[in-house]
Amino acid sequence: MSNPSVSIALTGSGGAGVMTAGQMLLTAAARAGCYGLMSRSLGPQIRGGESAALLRLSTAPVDGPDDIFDLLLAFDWGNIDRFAAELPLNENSVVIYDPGQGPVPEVVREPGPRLVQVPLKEIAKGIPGGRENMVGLGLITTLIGLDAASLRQVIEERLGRKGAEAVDTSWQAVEAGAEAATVDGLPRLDQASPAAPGSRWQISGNDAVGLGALRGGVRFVAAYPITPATEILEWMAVNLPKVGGALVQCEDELASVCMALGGSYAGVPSMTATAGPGLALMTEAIGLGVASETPVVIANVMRGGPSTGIPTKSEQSDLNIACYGLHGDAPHIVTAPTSIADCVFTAQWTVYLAEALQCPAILLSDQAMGQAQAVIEKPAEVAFIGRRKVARPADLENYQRYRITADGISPVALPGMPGGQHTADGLEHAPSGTPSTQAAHHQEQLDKRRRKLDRFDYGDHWAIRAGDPEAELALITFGSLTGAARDAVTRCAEAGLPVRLIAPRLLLPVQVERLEAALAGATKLLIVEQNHEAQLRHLLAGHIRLPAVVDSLNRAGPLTIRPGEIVSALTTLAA
Amino acid sequence: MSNPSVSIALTGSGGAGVMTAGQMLLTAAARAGCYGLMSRSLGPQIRGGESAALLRLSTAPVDGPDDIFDLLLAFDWGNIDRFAAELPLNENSVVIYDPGQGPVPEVVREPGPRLVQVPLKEIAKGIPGGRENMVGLGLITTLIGLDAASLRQVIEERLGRKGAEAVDTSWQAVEAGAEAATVDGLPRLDQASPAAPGSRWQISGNDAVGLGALRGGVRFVAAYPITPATEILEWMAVNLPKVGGALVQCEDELASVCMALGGSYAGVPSMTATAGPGLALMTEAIGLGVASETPVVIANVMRGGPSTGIPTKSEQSDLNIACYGLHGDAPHIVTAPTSIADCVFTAQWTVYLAEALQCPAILLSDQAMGQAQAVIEKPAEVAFIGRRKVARPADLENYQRYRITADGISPVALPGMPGGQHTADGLEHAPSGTPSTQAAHHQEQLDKRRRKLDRFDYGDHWAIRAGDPEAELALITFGSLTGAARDAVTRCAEAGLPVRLIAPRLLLPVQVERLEAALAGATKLLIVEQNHEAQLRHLLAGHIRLPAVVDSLNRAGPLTIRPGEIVSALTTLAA
Amino acid sequence: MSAIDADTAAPVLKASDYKSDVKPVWCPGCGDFSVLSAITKALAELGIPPHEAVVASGIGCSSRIPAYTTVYGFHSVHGRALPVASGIKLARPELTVLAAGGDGDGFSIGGNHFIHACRRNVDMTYIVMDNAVYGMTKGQASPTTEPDWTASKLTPDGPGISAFQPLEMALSAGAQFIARGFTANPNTLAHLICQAIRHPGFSLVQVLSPCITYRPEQRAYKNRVHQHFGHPEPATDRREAFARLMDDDGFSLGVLYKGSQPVYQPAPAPSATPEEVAAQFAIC
Amino acid sequence: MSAIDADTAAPVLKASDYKSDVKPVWCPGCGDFSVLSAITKALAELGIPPHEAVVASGIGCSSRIPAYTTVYGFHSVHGRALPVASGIKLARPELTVLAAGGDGDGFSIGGNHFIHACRRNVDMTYIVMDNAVYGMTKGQASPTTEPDWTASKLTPDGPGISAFQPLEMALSAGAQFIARGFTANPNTLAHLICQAIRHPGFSLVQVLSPCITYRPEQRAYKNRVHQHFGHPEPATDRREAFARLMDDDGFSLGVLYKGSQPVYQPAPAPSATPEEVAAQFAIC
Ligand SMILES: Cc1ncc(C[n+]2csc(CCOP(=O)(O)OP(=O)(O)O)c2C)c(N)n1
Ligand SMILES: Cc1ncc(C[n+]2csc(CCOP(=O)(O)OP(=O)(O)O)c2C)c(N)n1
Ligand code: SF4
Ligand code: SF4
Ligand SMILES: [Mg+2]
Ligand SMILES: [Mg+2]
Repeated sequence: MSNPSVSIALTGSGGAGVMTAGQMLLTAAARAGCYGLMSRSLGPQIRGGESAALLRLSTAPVDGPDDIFDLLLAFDWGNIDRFAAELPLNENSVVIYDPGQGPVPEVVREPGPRLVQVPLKEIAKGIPGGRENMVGLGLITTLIGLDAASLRQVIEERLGRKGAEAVDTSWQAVEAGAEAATVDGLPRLDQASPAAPGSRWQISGNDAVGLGALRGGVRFVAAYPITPATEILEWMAVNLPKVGGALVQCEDELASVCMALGGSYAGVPSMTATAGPGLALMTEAIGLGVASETPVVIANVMRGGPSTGIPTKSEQSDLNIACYGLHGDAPHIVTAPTSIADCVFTAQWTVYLAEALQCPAILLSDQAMGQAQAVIEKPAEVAFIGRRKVARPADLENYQRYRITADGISPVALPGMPGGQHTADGLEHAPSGTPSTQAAHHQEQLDKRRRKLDRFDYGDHWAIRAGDPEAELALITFGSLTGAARDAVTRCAEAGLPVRLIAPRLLLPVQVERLEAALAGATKLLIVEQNHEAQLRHLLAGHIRLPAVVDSLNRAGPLTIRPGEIVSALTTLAA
Repeated sequence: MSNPSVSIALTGSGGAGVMTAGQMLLTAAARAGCYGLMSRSLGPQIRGGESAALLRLSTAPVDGPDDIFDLLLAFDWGNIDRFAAELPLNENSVVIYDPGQGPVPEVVREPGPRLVQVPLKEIAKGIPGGRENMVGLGLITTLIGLDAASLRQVIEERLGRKGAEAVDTSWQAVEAGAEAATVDGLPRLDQASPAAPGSRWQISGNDAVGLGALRGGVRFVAAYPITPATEILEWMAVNLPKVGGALVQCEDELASVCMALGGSYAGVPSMTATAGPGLALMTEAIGLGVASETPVVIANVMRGGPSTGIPTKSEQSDLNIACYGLHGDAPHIVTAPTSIADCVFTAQWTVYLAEALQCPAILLSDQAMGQAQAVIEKPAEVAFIGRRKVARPADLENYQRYRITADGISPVALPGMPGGQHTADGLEHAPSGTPSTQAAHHQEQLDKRRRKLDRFDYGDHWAIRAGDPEAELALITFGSLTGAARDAVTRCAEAGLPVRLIAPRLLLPVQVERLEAALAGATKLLIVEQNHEAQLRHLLAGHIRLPAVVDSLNRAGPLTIRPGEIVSALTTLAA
Repeated sequence: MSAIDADTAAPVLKASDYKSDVKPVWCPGCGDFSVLSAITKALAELGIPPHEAVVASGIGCSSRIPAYTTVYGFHSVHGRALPVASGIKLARPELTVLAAGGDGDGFSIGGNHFIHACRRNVDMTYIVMDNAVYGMTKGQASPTTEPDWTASKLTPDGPGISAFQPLEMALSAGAQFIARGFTANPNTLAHLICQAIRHPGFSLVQVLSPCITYRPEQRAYKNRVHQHFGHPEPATDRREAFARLMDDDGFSLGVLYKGSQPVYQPAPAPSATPEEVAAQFAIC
Repeated sequence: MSAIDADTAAPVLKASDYKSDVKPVWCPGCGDFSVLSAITKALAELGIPPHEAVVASGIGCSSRIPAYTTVYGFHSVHGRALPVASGIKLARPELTVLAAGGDGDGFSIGGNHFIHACRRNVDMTYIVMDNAVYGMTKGQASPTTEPDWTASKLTPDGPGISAFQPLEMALSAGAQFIARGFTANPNTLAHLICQAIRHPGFSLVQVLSPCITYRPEQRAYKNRVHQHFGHPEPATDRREAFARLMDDDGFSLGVLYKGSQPVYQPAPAPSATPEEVAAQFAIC
């Protein structure tokens, strides 16, 4: 059954406290047993400026946004034109605004929402020390039927250390807001029963990648900050030392990826995180990882491109560079988590693959996932075995670092192992590691480096699948759009249109047989992705047999692709 | 008619003077009215070490190597195992060797060539000051029937400044070699009549790229040396100043591409040249060129990859990074010359495209073309008009740098033009150039940057075509393999197998309609390329409808793909 | 630099002629506002017409500056302001070229270009708005950050490595005009920038430019700065300049050093057509 | 660095135990042969078992050195020897880590890592085989090349910019052990390398290592080198070190400077399991 949920946008500039209110609302909902998702839209100003907290709350898990916002609470209209397109409304939406902030702008009025005035600022002024965002919180929780006790609890936790008075003031503001909640007809959250303590998490995609990598064994991180990946690095800087690891801030991305390669060569699973511009700087050294067979994980959190592009907004346009951006014939691994929850799993799996295959692995997250917070089921602890194949004593006799093996994987000696000395090399080499310009050596090493990726058993993890696996209509997407695609498939099924959904977690090596098997019998295919050039479509078309009819639903950021659009595209394609 | 030619390999280590002899042979042949090609195979040693001069001489133009060497003249056998695979022989081949250098190695003996002993060293010793390479030259010119007067002329030019005695000594050595030329049955050059003075050129692919770029208007070059691209830069360093241009040696490739962007922004057509590792370092800034719409040309001379790979050997494995290596949605231009002669034209055309489209353009050459010398018809002087669309006075009123236009091209103001001030930006921007995070601005700029590439009329230059355009069997290749492909098509035609050959000069944007039209009616397609992953095949499959049956003939470097192999593959595919 | 010839009869230009109407993304109170003012004042004082000047920058809060001026600008990529600026100047020597950006942009990711630009000595002026932090990415340590600054989550125990010394590095690398300014007084800073622009060759102006958002304690810079590196006149001898730097507390303001190495500017005199050049390949 | 504890009863190691049987690609007579000898002698003298040492390098003639030793090696990409070496040392502090390469690798493309490695002060030794040329790519100017060296086609009028001063840069950037050696006497050089390895923190050894192919005139280095930077003992004070450098002709040999800044080595003490760490995300 499609997901009954309520979607709320809070907007305001500078001091309105929109983000705090959004965070508290999400946590309160979580406390009350709901699931939820909150992302942010920020203006270009470094501090202050317009901002929006975009929430979707539900009693069922939510992986992505809904089609429209049920409620827009505008503390003010600062620069709304710049991001109104990110806040779809329709005639069922309710817009609550402060009449003291001027008239409702045309872009908001245009889709025909119900407009409701609430003098938020004035109400707040009525309470000494009261803040308008707390008034707003009271208003919203009441309107959507969220348990007041959970909100109270969140306020106590947040403000407790400021003393009882601060809590009281806020609570008065909340109650004043609740009293102003006289609109009806808004969707309300079903009564949820609070989950068992610890059984659910509140986490961002970026933190989740950090945790997954840590679970996967990463103990050395080399870092250079970049939006929207910095939080992965910051989370690891704080948390890695707790498990005996270390993070080093580097002078640039050339250094960070090379330090990670050094750490990895020394035997410690290593990673870095970056975004498009940084990834571009890293490709030469990632190629070194391929040639020297040194594992390394690069988490790339995608943002608007090309060039510096739109650093704060989401897009899925680094697929090309991730898959094809290395010079020479350089097979490697590219993965993409399919939701915030899945960031934990996919990051852990990516570390496992890099280590097992002695190969660089690029994990493609994006801003929409990385900088959003979700309330999710606690991710299962998965135990991947089979790490890096370290040389055993027998291997160390006449040790050959790049020995030709059936599965393409050569046992690696780590510094400190007597007899395992070798030189890891980015020059083409004989099996011993000695540089060679010979055609035969080149051929056998190229074969081996491809073979190890092709022969590996990726199991069921290669993709998320949903819907009807026999449906004639197929849908392929990846990354943060998977949630919307899943919603769309559910809605289509309810409307009697069966669809099979395939969201590959493993983008490279392209899983030719698996994809073709998953598509077998499908006559039509829709490929959904958030970029301008339909990069996934060209990647797939370049490698696999696609159904006779293929259509694309692709759009660059920052506007995400919503379930309803996918439903429309599927319906049109089916007709 | 297929090309009647003679192929000669000269091998020897260190002081044998193999390269000098090869050069002189090529020039002598040119003087005598022949065409020719000479490439080199070098060992990994910096100086000395084994080397081979690989020649093909003919009275008709030659664009690529033949299947086998008719003659192998071995001054010695130093490290022959390392590169014997690059010297295909068969039972019709003649191997002339110096018996004083030890027995004929098994790898040379194995294909069953005729073995002929000539005591080169001893003969040379018989002439005071005589050198064995001159003996070898005399031997060869006599065997293949090359006019002695041409060789004499070359020797005089080369050694003239050392005095008459030096010339005489060499000439005695040549004559002694000629006397030893008692083998028969070798192919001989047809009697050629010397061409009109100045009507033919002897040029390397790298120099040809430099010249083409200079003809195209490049006047600023930022350089960082890398094998096998350095000669482009060295040629330009010496020759640019003559036409009022300048070359600057930079600290690294990040600097060189950015300096070129700076020079170009200032209004001077600019370029750099590099190879795979350097290209990898440049992709971030190339993306800046895309977003800021700053033209720049990057000549990338491909070598064995991945990573440092095999710097001295040829490969065509940078196609992926050239086409897909930028982050974000970053449409740009990728071209590839189809022969040494075509390097002049393609480089000039590439500058023209970059300037006309205000977009970075990557020219893909390779070591086999770049470091080889050819004797060619003097390339026609082509006049490309329509350079960079510079703002006129009307444009400068309320000037908008990134104005939305029908053809996607916006008039550009250059520093110094009053009223044209703007900030070129890699951040997404409004038409004015002011940074913007708005979806609508992003969409319209992305559309525009793609539109300008799609709407442009590339004319007939987009590809070289040969063979029978109606043939059911099609052949696609690119770059330095075009010569071999052309030979193969000629041979197939002689054997009654019609083939249509398409060698795209314009690889990106992929010419979807033109390629599909060129392939219309073809039922089978062979794609020939010198890399391990069949990069061209995947690029084409990702973008165009290919014939029902597609086969690949692809192999990584350093072994080139020879006409006979292509003929076999075509014949098999046709069956 | 024909544009600044005194005898050009150009209309009198005011600082405001160099300020665009694009609203800066900067936080209110950011030091970079003063740098913007100072640059516009300097250009006005030198009388350089806006269309004959170019500012190239990298990425960061400070690197946003070109769009806030009315001169030609190139907002390039992180760390590459100097090569871009060098390319502009080398291709069009008659333009007045400035490079501008932050301490992270210039000394971290751009450190290699910094030292080689100092050596290369192309005639341009590099203005580094040094706030000892990465402002744009929300407050991480930069090379000039103190080793014990613990306010960033990326280095919760402090970066732990000694701070980069921009002036010392510039001097070692071969820069020929080296100065330090501060944002408190845009007129003084403008004067420094004028001198830097006038000096032939590569000029560095390190500007202490507080980040009031991530380094609010830098408001106290105003109490720490002082005139001169121990002497009112710039050193013209490297030995002397090093000696003065050894006593520098990082808050001395003014010109440290003025050298006179030759400017790097290839000035080819065209003597041939491309076809004359091509004749070298002819077989005759 | 447990491996070099004097009281470890390890078998006595000879220099030859550190030389592999891979034949160098170097030209006969290249200075790098001596550097290879010196490194092997130094490791033997220090008694570091081959499997407990790592040499990381970039790309160039000199950067080929790891494969010619019997220790662990990483022949990485052009300019990145130092970050690779730093990663190795930071991840595995018990290893003895050397970085090695050429002047182009280290001071041109690798210049940024060089200055930041000097600052970061990770405990490793960087050996730069300085021949003032790009040997591997057949003879172009490097940062240390004289401005008037006209033998390269890439800079036919000479590079025209003043030469990079490795020791001065290292001192400004914060390096804690700075020395210059020469290839004439591998024993002397080995001794210098021993000191560098023993010194805690980042050590730079610039080795004048003639390229007899592209800079045959460097054979005359042997007539120009001399002992000491004006004083037999290393300076321990930066002011003094700068003063000595001002009198350096580029051919003074020995240790210029020894400092005592703390070594950078994060040493986390694990206190939690990943699942304990994960508990922070639980909603309770
Ligand atoms: C290649 C690359 N890496 C990282 C970033 C992210 N980034 C943007 S600005 C910046 C640092 C800016 O610091 P600084 O130069 O000191 O400027 P400030 O914001 O302090 O003025 C970073 C790391 C980027 N844009 N590009
Ligand atoms: C990214 C990149 N750019 C350029 C090159 C080409 N290259 C290889 S070695 C080298 C210079 C080597 O000079 P140096 O470090 O001084 O070493 P030497 O050969 O003199 O010992 C260059 C430019 C490369 N391999 N990679
Ligand atoms: S974050 Fe700091 S540097 Fe950036 S604009 Fe704000 S005050 Fe200025
Ligand atoms: S070219 Fe120079 S540096 Fe390279 S191996 Fe030969 S002598 Fe040594
Ligand atoms: Mg800063
Ligand atoms: Mg060198």
